[in-house]
Amino acid sequence: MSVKVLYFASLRETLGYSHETLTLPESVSTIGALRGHLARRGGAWEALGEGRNVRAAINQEMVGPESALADRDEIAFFPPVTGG
Amino acid sequence: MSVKVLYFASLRETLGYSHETLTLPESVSTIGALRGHLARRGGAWEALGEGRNVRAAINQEMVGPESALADRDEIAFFPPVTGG
Amino acid sequence: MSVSVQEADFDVGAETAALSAGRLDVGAVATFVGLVRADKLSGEGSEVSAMTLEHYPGMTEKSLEAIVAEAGGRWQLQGVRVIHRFGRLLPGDRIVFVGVASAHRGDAFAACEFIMDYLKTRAPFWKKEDTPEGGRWVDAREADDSAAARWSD
Amino acid sequence: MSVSVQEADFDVGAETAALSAGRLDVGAVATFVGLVRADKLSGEGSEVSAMTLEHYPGMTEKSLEAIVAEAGGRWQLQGVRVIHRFGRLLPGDRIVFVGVASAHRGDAFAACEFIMDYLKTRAPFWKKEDTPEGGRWVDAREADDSAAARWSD
Repeated sequence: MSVKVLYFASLRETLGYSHETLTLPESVSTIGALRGHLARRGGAWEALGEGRNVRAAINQEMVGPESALADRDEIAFFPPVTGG
Repeated sequence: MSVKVLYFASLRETLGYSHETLTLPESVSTIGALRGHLARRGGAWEALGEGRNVRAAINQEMVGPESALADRDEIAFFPPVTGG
Repeated sequence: MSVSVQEADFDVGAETAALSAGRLDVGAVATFVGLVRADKLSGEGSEVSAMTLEHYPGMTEKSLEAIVAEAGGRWQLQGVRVIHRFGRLLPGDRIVFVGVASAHRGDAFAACEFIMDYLKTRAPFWKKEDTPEGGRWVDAREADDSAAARWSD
Repeated sequence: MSVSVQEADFDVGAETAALSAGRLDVGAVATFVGLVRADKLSGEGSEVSAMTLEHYPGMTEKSLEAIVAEAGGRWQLQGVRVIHRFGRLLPGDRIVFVGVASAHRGDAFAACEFIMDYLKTRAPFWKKEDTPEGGRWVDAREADDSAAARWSD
């Protein structure tokens, strides 16, 4: 399955990417698994690893780590929000 | 002792007075006693009697029935307030 | 900290802006505007065509200033503005403005609501509605007493 | 019920007036304005000379609309307006406006504060401050999480 992944704020700066399109192996079917998958790239990508304070959205709705991914989803990772 | 007494809103309309200056007998030394004194005029003045929902102020501060009167005080009686 | 009791209308935008004007430590401005409703203020009867607000000149200002001072003792406030109108008002007209500036929104919200609750039960204003059946004085609402009472714990 | 995410400033007086314009059943308008403070937004370090608000276009609007809809389910509201700015802002600049119209002040106050609390923890905005030491991202505040959590009983 292929998904679009967006990065925001300090996470975008840390990674040096604002977005990418990814084809995922079958084993990566949840937000939590995708975080692990990306963190295994190493280096800056460890910012997505377990225990890091990262929030996620699927198709522009905030979701938890168990949420399932679907083909052509728009995924986003970002730090806790600080608006208002 | 001599005091000025003001009446407001529905109480003013009921009594037909907006204010008066009164010389009080010695027995009338608190707000509660003044209310009784006025209610004993009878007729419309019973609106100030015990059990009627009347609030009082001395020198422009809301007070309870035990509050003591002093010479030249400005006393006010009025219904519960409804501003805002 | 400033209180006005007046017949004239007020400018909500200007009053709100004034609460933070020229200072860089205000993070939050909470405001409240109360308006004349046409529908059954007294909980029964017909539409209201106008309303007259009577007040107790002198005591009104003193009571509002005391309420503002009490709010200032309870929360960290950087500015408070209270305006209450009197005289004849029509449905849709503004009656009251309360604006509170603070570093943080929690203090601004709490103080603004506190001032309104206390104003409703302590400031000497009385509303008389004009209806097709004639004038009628608005009864005090028990809900206002409870609203004020919850701040006294 | 209307939400805007924009770079431009907004007119507090006009937005507040619009919440009750043309209707006679609105008795209460509660508003909140959030402003850029110059002092230590991040809780430490130097004065802030400017701030840049990043957001997630699309999700921002959706999340604000969802928050407004949830408020509308909890309280009797007659109008809600939310405006949140993004881009570069200076100390003293307005960031956010929340305005709520209702028949009664209790509903207006509660919904206005609820929307702000939820916005603070759910709407995808991020603040980066400019300071003499360079840019720094503002950390999320635990106080904001607790403020939002108290609505979930």
